[in-house]
Amino acid sequence: MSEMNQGDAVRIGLAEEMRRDPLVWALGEDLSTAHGGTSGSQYYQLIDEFGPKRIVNTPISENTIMGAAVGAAVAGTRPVADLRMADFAMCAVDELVNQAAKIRYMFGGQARVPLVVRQMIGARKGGAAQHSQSTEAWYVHTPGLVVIAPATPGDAKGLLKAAIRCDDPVVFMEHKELMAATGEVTDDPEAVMPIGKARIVNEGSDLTIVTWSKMALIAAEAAELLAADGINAEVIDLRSLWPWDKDAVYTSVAKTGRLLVAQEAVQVGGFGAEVAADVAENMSDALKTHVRRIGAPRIPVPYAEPMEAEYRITAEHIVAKAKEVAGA
Amino acid sequence: MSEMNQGDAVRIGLAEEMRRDPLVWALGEDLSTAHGGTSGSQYYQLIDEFGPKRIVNTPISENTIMGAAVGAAVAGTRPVADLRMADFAMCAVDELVNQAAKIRYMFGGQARVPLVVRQMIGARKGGAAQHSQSTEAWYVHTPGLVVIAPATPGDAKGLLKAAIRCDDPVVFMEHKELMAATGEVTDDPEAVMPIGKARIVNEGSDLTIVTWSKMALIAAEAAELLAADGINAEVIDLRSLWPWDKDAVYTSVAKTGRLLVAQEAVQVGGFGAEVAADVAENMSDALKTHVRRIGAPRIPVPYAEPMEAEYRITAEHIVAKAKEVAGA
Amino acid sequence: MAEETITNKPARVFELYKTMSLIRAFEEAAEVAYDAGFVNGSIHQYIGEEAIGTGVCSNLRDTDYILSNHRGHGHAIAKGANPEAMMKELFGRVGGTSGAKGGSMHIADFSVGMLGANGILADGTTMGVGAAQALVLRGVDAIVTVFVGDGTTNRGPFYEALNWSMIYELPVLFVCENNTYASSTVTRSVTAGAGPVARAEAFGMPAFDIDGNDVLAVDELAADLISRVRGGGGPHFLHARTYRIKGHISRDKMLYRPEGETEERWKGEPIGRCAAWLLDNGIGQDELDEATSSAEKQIADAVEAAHAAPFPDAKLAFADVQDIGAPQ
Amino acid sequence: MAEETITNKPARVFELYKTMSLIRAFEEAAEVAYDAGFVNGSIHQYIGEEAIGTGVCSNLRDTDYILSNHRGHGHAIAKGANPEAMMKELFGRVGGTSGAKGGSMHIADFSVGMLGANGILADGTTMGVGAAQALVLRGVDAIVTVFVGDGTTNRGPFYEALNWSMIYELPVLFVCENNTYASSTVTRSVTAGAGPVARAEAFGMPAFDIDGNDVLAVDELAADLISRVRGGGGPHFLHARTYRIKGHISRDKMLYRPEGETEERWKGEPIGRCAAWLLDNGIGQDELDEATSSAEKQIADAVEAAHAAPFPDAKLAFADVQDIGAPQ
Ligand SMILES: Cc1ncc(C[n+]2csc(CCOP(=O)(O)OP(=O)(O)O)c2C)c(N)n1
Ligand SMILES: Cc1ncc(C[n+]2csc(CCOP(=O)(O)OP(=O)(O)O)c2C)c(N)n1
Ligand SMILES: [Mg+2]
Ligand SMILES: [Mg+2]
Repeated sequence: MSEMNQGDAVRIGLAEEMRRDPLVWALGEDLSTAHGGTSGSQYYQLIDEFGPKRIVNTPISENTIMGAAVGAAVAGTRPVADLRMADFAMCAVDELVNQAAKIRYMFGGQARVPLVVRQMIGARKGGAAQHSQSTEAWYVHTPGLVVIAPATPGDAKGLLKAAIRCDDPVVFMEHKELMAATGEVTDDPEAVMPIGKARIVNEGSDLTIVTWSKMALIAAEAAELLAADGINAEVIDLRSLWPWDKDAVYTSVAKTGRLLVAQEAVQVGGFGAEVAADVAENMSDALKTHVRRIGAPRIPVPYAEPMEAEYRITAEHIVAKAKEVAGA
Repeated sequence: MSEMNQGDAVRIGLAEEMRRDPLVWALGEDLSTAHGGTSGSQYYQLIDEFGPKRIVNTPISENTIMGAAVGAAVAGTRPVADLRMADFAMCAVDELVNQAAKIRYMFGGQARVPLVVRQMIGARKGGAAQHSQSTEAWYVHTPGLVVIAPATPGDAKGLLKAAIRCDDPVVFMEHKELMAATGEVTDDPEAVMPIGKARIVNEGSDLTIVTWSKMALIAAEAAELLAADGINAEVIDLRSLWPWDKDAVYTSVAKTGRLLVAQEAVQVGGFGAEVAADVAENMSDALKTHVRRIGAPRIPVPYAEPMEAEYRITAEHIVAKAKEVAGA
Repeated sequence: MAEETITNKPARVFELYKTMSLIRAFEEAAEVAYDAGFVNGSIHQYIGEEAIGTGVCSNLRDTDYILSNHRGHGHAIAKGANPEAMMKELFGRVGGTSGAKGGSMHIADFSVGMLGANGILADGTTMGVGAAQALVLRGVDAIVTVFVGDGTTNRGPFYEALNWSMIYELPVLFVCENNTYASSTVTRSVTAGAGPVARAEAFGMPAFDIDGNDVLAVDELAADLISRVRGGGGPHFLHARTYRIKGHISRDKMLYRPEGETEERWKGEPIGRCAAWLLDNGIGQDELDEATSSAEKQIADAVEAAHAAPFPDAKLAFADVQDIGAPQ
Repeated sequence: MAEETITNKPARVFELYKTMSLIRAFEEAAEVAYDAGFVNGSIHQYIGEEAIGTGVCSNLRDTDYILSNHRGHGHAIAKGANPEAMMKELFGRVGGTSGAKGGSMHIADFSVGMLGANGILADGTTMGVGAAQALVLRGVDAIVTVFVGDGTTNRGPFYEALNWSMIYELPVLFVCENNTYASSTVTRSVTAGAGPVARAEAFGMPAFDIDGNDVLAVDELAADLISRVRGGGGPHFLHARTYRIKGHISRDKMLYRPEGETEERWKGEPIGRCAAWLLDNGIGQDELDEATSSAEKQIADAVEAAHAAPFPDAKLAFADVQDIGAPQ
């Protein structure tokens, strides 16, 4: 195990998979020129080891980054397409949803689409309306896609590797504000994490907090504050949103009888609605109080600090809501 | 009142608004050449009355149909952009979500974006994976957008007119299989329906079925079948999905104590999850049993008849589920 | 599919004639079947355009890929797909090329390198360049041909794909089938400048214009361009002028088309022209008649087999969605 | 903003010099403020490119529109936006041009026809043609100028917009600012063919190439093209060669850039060149110095005012989202 940040962890994970399988390659804007420049550390110097045919610096052509990845996957390779931000990825929703997600099915299994599409979610300091969105709910709603949103460097590495080895198209959503966060990461190039398994961040018996991506860290913080007040929250980081680990959630809710779903995305129509509705439907016997959600208000992300702070879900928000749940 | 089909109703509604306000105009592929041809009756012969500057036949350029509509709305007109199918509209998600939905906000109220974007949802005979999708949930999840999905010719006309007069960007989702369905439609060009008000399709006291678009017709059919078995279902057609008529739903659930949400879209992550989660959170005291949902399986829409039939939610499915709800 | 220099020109042209006749017979039969209600979805016919797909694909190998658009029957047959399996696909029966999951608009036969028709315009262009990139990465000696309609050349992704193929010097042949119309719109009326050839040239791509109804000319030019592409000459562009004899989809009444135009243009349809050449070059009328009836017989048998084939098990709707997170 | 024929050339150029100096001072001060932590989001500086926005916008009227990209400060100032309000916007304070909701990347001042910077590349092009369509429909005698970067010309929507503007003969001037780089990528390395001018010409558009660091030349050519566009001559294209002196964003260390390149290119920066011309044409050094310090003083005052301005009320985050269905 080594301590490293998430940017380094995913770079090492990608490099390991590229060494293991010559059919794995990456494409995106500035992938080979970003020597610590604008794009951070995710592809730093990979060009030196893998060359321009496998670390492909693309034009600013989102439709084609995604479309070419689909074509290349169908044609027998394993592309990792980087669209940078989920906001820019909106320029390629068609290729992802109409093509990648449907090709295997509509051609009756004649083809597979083993690709990974990376797109960063989440608000980052002053990113404002067009560089901050969290769109995971759209892709969970899309048949054919696997959706992953890790919270720690170790999970990011292990799940990126799993995504690359997976024969389905995988939407891999990193969080901008997590790239510099550090954690323990395995050095074993064969260690791959299973997709669809949640992580119990914190054990507890008073209520279950289900969350993912950066909100898992905030929920963990909230759990500490709650513990100080004598409330033991079980925090579950889903890590994979489709498939999501219903067993882990059901088991926890069976124990606690209380559910709070916490998400950074807009609450209305967010993935949290699916989790809450599912648990309400399937775990009603275990529930001691009704399910609750917390998420962003239905507003674009504002720029100025006080407004941005108002927008964000904090540990304090979770604590307040969790107390409501625990006390109900 | 006149009896007419939905295609005629929306054409008349659009023409009335274009007569009323010279700043209203429409753009899309084949709008002026579709004299009963491939695009049906929605724009039939409007070119003759309004000419090519207001019924704009566009190239196949989805990004620009949407982008130009945004620019033209900001610049003081009221465009009605027709993207045909929700599937093709995926090519213009960026312009709709990153621009139309955010401009007013991110420019601090300096601009308004009064546009309507039409995109047809729903499966139609043999449409298969890329011509059948129902993506309303994505847009409900997007701050800044109004989302409408009417079920009857009268509602379609009245709400299209309201959408055109509205100063917010409105996603107006017609259903392919409803275009030929007939109903009573007002002849009064000043009759506009309020956005955000549900329609009680059927009164009942045993359970509440919340639905929208074509599923409202299927739910009405189910309610008849249920009535024959002595179960009185209250069927609510939301008509507007954002905002949705919480008052109507809450009032009904307060009466029946039971909720079933029925949707044509994929159930996982669908808008039904929002309705179910919201009611579970806010109406728990009234609920006699837990909320339930019904919707499409998480698969693309298949082509062959038996598989397509397997995919569809029918009145029988709703009846079975409703009995489960009513008996619980 | 031959590639060796053909010394016996009439024999080669007669082969082209047979392929065109097979496509024609398929399209006529598909229309009959559609009108009789046996085809679940819409069909886009290739009648009058047979020379292009035939002339191009006769110069391709089984290992080469083609990416088609919505008008894919002719491309598939020319590339060697089995018409009986295709007809079963249209009928939605067991034995269909895509297991009856896709239908006409998603006709595909990966076993002969036909990577699929497509319901979303222009996406074949971006996927095609990616497929070519995969071939290069895999070191496979094969090329990609992408078919695109005239109307589709006004979609942005097409230009991204042109640029992309040039900068990576990919083995791609773009074939623009200019059949004058895009649905009910005359493409010229929404297309600025000198047209597709000039546009391709602006991206540095060698581009050629040809009478697409002259199968000999198409065959010769395609042979030349394909050998250049195969030889490492980079992407090339072929613009073939033709005419869409039938409606956009089979039920299109073509009310937008000037009277007499179809009849006038029918005079230049490629099969008759090819027959005239063959008659001048030593092939007898009896041989031509025999070829036509053999094609018709093959298709009649295909239709019979399609009628006889069972419908697929409805539960197959749940197969081939995805491995991880598949629907239960 | 003058439009009458300027008889006193040095006086006019001196005005351009002052505008460029104001932009330069703004960008320098913004960087200082950013480094000191007063700017919440990223900033994209216009240093070295001032001649283009200045030369173009000096020929526009207040009623003309411009659509900018992410690098919008210079365009805004050249179009007449108030630098103090802009600085407040960057600082996220009350009095910001967009009420502190958008920040640098969404800088806008609708009161002077600056319809906004944009965080999504190329979207200004499609919105721009729509804005022009609105002007035509409204019968307003004004034109639209769209600024687009070299890297952005590889995005598909740009080509749709070129075509669109031509077929409807819209009053649009496209200005491509070719500053050599797109983030950390040399645009030339991912751009096929002869470049943007040839591409625009392929759509039938008159296109011109110019040294974008020569403000006199830009001013003259822009005056000519704008009068053609205004006179009903249809869309025109101006390609201005320049160099991005600073990093892509202010914190970019530019490790991808060859050593010495910036210094070499700095020699050709437009303000120094303009100063040299002015000195040769009767303006004294003292006048230049006075102009520079006046610009610096104006910006220093703007910074001071920004520091002094209060942060906005956090609750304003909920304002200006939408009328119907606004967040509670
Ligand atoms: C992105 C997208 N927009 C619109 C459509 C609807 N549509 C299907 S075919 C067609 C016309 C295509 O014209 P062209 O490219 O000339 O091909 P042709 O049908 O003439 O062969 C249109 C508009 C679509 N399928 N996809
Ligand atoms: C659709 C989209 N893709 C990618 C980005 C990220 N991005 C922002 S600026 C930029 C480079 C733009 O280069 P260019 O068009 O040359 O403009 P310049 O920055 O040089 O002025 C990139 C890739 C974006 N904002 N939007
Ligand atoms: Mg065509
Ligand atoms: Mg640039």
